Amino acid sequence: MTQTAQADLTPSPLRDERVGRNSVLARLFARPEMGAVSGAIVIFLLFFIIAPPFRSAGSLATVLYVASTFGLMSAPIALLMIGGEFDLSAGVAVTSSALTASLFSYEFTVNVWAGVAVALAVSLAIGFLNGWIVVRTGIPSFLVTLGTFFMLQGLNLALTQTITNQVASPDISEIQGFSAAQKVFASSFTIGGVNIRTTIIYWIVVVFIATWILLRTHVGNWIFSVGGSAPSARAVGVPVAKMKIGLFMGVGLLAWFTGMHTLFEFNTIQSGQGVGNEFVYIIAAVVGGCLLTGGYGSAVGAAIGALIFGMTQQGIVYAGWDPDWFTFFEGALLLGAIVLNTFIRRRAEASR
Amino acid sequence: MTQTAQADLTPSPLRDERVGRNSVLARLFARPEMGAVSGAIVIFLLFFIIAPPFRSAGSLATVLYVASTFGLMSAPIALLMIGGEFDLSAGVAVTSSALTASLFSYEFTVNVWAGVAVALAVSLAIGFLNGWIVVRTGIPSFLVTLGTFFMLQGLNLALTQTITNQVASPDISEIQGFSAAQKVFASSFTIGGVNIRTTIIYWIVVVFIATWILLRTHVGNWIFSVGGSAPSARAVGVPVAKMKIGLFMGVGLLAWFTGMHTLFEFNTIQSGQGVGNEFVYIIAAVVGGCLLTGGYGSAVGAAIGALIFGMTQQGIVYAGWDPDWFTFFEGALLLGAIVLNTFIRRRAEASR
Amino acid sequence: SSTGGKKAAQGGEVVSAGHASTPRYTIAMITHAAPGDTFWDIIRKGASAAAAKDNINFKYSNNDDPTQQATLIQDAINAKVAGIAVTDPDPQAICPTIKKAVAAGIPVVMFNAGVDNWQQCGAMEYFGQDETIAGVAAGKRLAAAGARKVLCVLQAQGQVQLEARCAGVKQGLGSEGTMEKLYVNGTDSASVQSTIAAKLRQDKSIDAVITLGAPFAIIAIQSISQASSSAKLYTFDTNAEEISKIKSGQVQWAVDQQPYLQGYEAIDSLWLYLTNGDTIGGGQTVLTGPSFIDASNVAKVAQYAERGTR
Amino acid sequence: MTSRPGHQDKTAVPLVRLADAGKNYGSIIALSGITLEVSAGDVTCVLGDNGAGKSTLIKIIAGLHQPSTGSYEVEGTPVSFASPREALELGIATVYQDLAVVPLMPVWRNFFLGNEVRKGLRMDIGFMRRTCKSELLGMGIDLRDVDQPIGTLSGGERQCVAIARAVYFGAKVLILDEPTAALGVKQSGVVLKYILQARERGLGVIFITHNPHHAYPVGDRFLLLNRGRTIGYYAKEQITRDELTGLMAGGGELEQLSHELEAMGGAAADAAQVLGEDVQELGIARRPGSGE
Amino acid sequence: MTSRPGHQDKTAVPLVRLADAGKNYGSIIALSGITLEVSAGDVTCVLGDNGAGKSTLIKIIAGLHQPSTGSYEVEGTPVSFASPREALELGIATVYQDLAVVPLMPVWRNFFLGNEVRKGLRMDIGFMRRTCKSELLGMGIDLRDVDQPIGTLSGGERQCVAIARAVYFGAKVLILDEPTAALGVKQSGVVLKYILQARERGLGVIFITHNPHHAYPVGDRFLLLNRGRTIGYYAKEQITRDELTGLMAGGGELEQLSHELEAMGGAAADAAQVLGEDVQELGIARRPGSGE
Ligand SMILES: Nc1ncnc2c1ncn2[C@@H]1O[C@H](COP(=O)(O)OP(=O)(O)OP(=O)(O)O)[C@@H](O)[C@H]1O
Ligand SMILES: Nc1ncnc2c1ncn2[C@@H]1O[C@H](COP(=O)(O)OP(=O)(O)OP(=O)(O)O)[C@@H](O)[C@H]1O
Ligand SMILES: [Mg+2]
Ligand SMILES: [Mg+2]
Repeated sequence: MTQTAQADLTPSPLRDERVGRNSVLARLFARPEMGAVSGAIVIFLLFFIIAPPFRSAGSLATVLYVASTFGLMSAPIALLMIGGEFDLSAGVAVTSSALTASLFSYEFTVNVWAGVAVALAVSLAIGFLNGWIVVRTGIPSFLVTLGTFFMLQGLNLALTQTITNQVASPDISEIQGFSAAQKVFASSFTIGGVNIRTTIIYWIVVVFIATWILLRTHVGNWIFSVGGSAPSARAVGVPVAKMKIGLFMGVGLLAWFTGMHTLFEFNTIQSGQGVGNEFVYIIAAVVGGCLLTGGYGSAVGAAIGALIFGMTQQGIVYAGWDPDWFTFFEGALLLGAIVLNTFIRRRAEASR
Repeated sequence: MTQTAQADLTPSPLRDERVGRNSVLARLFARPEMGAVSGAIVIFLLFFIIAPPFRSAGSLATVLYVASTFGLMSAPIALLMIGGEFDLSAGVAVTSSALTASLFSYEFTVNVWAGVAVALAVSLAIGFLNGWIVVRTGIPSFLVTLGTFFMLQGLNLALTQTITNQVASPDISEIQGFSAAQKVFASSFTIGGVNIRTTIIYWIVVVFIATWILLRTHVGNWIFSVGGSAPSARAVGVPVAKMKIGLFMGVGLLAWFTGMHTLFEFNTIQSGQGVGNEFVYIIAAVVGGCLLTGGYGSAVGAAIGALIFGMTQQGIVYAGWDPDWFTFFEGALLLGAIVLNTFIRRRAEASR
Repeated sequence: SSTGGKKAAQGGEVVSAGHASTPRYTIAMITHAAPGDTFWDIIRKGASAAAAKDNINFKYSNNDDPTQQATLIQDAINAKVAGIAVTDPDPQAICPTIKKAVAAGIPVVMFNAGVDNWQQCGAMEYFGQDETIAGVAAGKRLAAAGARKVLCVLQAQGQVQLEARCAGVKQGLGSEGTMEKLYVNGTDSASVQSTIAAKLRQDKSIDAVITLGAPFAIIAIQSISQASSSAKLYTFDTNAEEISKIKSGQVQWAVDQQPYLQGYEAIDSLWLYLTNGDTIGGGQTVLTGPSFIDASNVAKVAQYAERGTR
Repeated sequence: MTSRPGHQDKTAVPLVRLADAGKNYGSIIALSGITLEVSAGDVTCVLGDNGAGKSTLIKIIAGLHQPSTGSYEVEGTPVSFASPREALELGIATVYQDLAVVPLMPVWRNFFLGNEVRKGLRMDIGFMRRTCKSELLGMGIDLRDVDQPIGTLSGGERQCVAIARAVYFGAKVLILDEPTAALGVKQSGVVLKYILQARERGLGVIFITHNPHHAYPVGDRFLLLNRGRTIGYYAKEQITRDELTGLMAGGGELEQLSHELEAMGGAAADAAQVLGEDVQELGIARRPGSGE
Repeated sequence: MTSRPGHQDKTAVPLVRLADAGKNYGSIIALSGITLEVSAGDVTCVLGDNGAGKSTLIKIIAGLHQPSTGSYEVEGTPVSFASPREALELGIATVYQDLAVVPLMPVWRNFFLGNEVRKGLRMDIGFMRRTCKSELLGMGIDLRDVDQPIGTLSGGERQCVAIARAVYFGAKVLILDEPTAALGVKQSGVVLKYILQARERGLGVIFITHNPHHAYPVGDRFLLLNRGRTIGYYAKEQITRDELTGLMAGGGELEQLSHELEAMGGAAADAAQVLGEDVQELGIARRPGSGE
């Protein structure tokens, strides 16, 4: 029988013979969001080349604006999904908060800030309720929030109808405090002739905070753990229920903010609005590398996902493609971006 | 130190002292679908009491019809979900198959059966494609089918436009073979003055077959295993990829059938149709006890889920509730049914 | 040797009125249409026909979410188009962006929706009809026809123009009768059919059903027979199949606001302005309806409907 | 024995005390009528056949389950834990048989999960990564990279992380459910060392194992379970290792095994002999000159 | 030894043959330069420290992974398995360390998963449930109910299901990755019996364990791994158990442990003595009259 030479058994601190050389590219693509980045770059170049209007700074500002309206929500949704839960009511929740604010200030003709405050309370309450039902009953959040989705959608319509006898909220631009609120929630500034919405700034801030929480604080650690394996997390003493409720309320918080933006951007809000957006948020998060099963993902990735979505949506318009084919292209580009993203990550992992 | 008497170590074949008495109710509620059944009963009674028109045999037939149109799809979707995958393109796939059949026979003015055959091929192809991309790329099916969802939606509209330059398929009721096809896919018979759609029969048959496969054949065993733990299934030699692709094609098959029904029921198809139904199917499956994470559920449950959905949708109308509140009630009832369902199962498990 | 099919339908070529040699302008049309809606399909046909005639590079885009629609207008501004034709279902939401366009020196015409606000928004012209006006007209005529209890079927929830139509009907009926709304899931024929049938069963006193889109009228026919109700069927908007149903008497009449005309005029007027500085209507709304298609005039319309321009 | 510091507290109230505790999962009775005391500086070995109820027992003590019957006291005060967190706060650290790790998370995040070291609002990541690495080295596990997802570690490596974690945070009571199951000879030795050190430090230790060679040397008391019931509760003085092993194996069944094989006759005989050898190793009957 | 039937085949081509095989996970080199032969009627023990690469090695043989380097032959013909199914079809059955069971599925469905017994189109459920129950009883596991989800079984019970399954279906080669890790004394004995029986039947067996008491009696050959490399490949004749254990433990490190403790002095000394005892048990240095 063969008898190979005795290998040294002591760990070598300098260089571990059990680790191959590790290319920079590889280490880069280990991060969950890098795949999405490559997707974003490709789509950007695509439209930059084929759609001249897309190149103007103004257009880019618009694209960024659209992306920001999705991105503001996709950040907390990403955290929620990393925490292992869904929220299908997020889209209409935005509308609910806007409606609450405007109907409240309109009905009682009080300063809009009162309405804004009430809306905040309501949004947080919705988030809390979602979370509470999920943790108390153990029903998958997909179902729970689907229920609340229908209920909110119904409430939005019904209450608006009963209060205003129409399906859109009344114009509140005349009510006291409106202009101030507008400054806060829906203003814009101009750099080099390009008009930039403040939401873009807010978006960046939110993503930054989310990322910081996720990677630098113990809360982030707990979010990953409740999503990755709730029983294990519970066993080592992570307050699973609290975490999940908190994540849902986080979604509520930004639903409120986004709602306020929509309200003060357009002075009014249609009660049917927001339906379907919940998926845009989820898509953004997942394209950005979040696992649907939880426990893995990043806020930056979700932001890039939102950007991809925004670019696609606007880019198709700028490219002037036949609107009949709009959804087709949207789907094709989306799928393309994801496949590319996965493909590249695979290659990187293999080659490293 | 205490020293308790030596317990007998030999297994007692007659009565296992380690098993408490086990109530019938408890054993009943161990089945995944039983929760849904209770939900269905409650909702049925609710409307039976408050909505007189709901009681007539005719109304029930209508309810069953609606339920069957959902149920025909929710069965394969349930199998797919037990197998651990989603299909968000199922709703539009139905429309795609209907459009294919009608446009094909219209464009080439051939016997509708030719169109029907082509539609079948296309539907299966779509299912195969979904499955193939999922297993090849390892991208979550939620995303892949979301992509195909958009693409099909786009194709439906775009192709209909280019071929008929309208947004609806042309009336094919004049084309040869139509009446025969209608007999097969969209006929009805009358029992005791009540007009009953054949889809209801088909529905029952499909559910029966699905259940049989799931519980009595090795294929069913494999479906549970690929959903419950794909790596383990693979390790013991289950052909995971084949199974998943097969499940997607199963969805394709019934999407084709449902599409044919819609086509021959209404002679023409709006290209925008079917959007949103994918969720009705999933809801039905999950309300029926399927886990979103896969590996657990039943076809019967999905059928009952579809029934619950159909009853809710129609019942609200029969009850004549304020239409503005329609969606709200829909959501409330849905959530109610689920909570009840979970609650009862819990009680049963605890009490047993 | 089969009847029907494309061969049978041959010969319905779309209108083409010569071809202008004026410079090629890019004009954007932005509507609040939901994709795949027959009514908007006809509007677009009209617009494309005008564009073809006027040598115009025609860019159509649509989104039923006002905020998104506003973004689409912004896109058009960014793209520096020569003119914009836009619908305005939600003035507060959309006017600001339209004003931007005007400020950017882009001529804007409005059509189909926004009749009350088009001047304030800074549009040059308005083509079309207020949904409410159409509704009122329909309501009046229903009352005349002796309808006492009208069921107004909305294929989507929370859409301004649909709500406006039903509100109009109610207003038109006045004291003569009552109107009740019914929401149906427009993307699912089976459930549309069953839901309407269910409603008719639930309330036997309904003697008139009015749908807000041609396809739903077709489906409603089956519902009515299914519920063995005696209610008569009326509808807004038209398509080929529905016209034939009017012929056969299964549908009493359809409110027609001539969508083709709206689309055509919107583009054509912009072309006239760009090439010749003309404006139509002298600052007044140009109404394209409401007109009614019933047994008396259906024959005339039928052939156009066949090719999908009416 | 009585010289060990832990043993002053022998007289004092036990750290953990279960009286007549039981646990049902639905209709399944996993555990019934268990009485157990763990004092400071005292190692209690819970031994028993597969499915005897050992893990269930420690899950009750760890606060993961509530006992269906009976009472549970910590340091004399009755408790009923809603979650393991409460047990942890009372200084009861546990290594679960299924390890309770989050596969997708890096090793160091798992190590400190629930006990993150904070520096103001943020975590002191540098410190945590260093500590994790060194604690594992201390167990003879030389990780390539503490950022490797723990799911990609080998079974034993994963187990070592769970143990190191519990030992690092264990304050008063340390519960180990088959900690040496997947461990190499060296690592097992380290674990036994840790148990003894913990005892020295006056912790109460509950140690579950199937290996009498591991149980007997370190244990002070032995609780034997079978089919969810107590079949014996001994102090070390009261029992020899052979008796212990005998009870663990459920009587003479092992010898029977070898007899069976001999019965097979012919070629099997030699195998039987080998097995016989092994049977001795398993400590049932030791003849002189065992082994080879 | 040479009397055993399996051993005619010694001259014939080995059932399984790895030549200079290696495996990388991304940048991580888990295994390199492994050469291994398994002949019919031959038990090969793969031994080594945690993270040495044992599981990786058997995953290659089982067809779960493809070797990154080197060649793999089954009965003389080079193979490269795309999936474990292909290996199974060649009669290579495996018990994985992570057991490869589907937690939500009933015990009997797991037992027959991938090898369902059919009666026409349908499965022969009655037979499968009976067989499952009896096979497990044969291992000393008396299940309450074979319809219990396997996820609710105890660690050891679950492991027994996996083993019973492999033994039941194993045709030519039987691979066991730490099968006795979570097992009780009795069950371990049964597993060893199974291994010997398999050998009798002329199967090739690959047996991974950390327990020299289990490895030595049943093994014909011993492959020692460390940090992904072979550090020794012996026939039973070439090595004593003590040498074996020594190599497994990585040299004198264990004695070092006890010395450490003695260094702690005082109370620790006695502990050190206990550990010392244990060290002997672990077979490093056997003095006469070990144990008590
Ligand atoms: N999927 C993977 N990705 C990265 N590294 C891995 C993966 N699987 C195993 N490894 C590494 O390869 C090495 C060998 O793992 P393996 O499971 O073969 O060890 P082992 O000998 O079975 O250890 P044990 O005795 O603890 O089971 C380990 O250091 C582990 O960290
Ligand atoms: N969640 C559960 N549901 C139903 N039965 C369970 C559950 N958990 C454990 N059991 C049963 O309770 C009994 C005791 O399980 P436990 O895990 O405590 O055994 P154990 O002594 O730890 O065995 P091992 O030595 O194999 O780990 C087992 O027979 C098991 O089948
Ligand atoms: Mg256990
Ligand atoms: Mg291993």
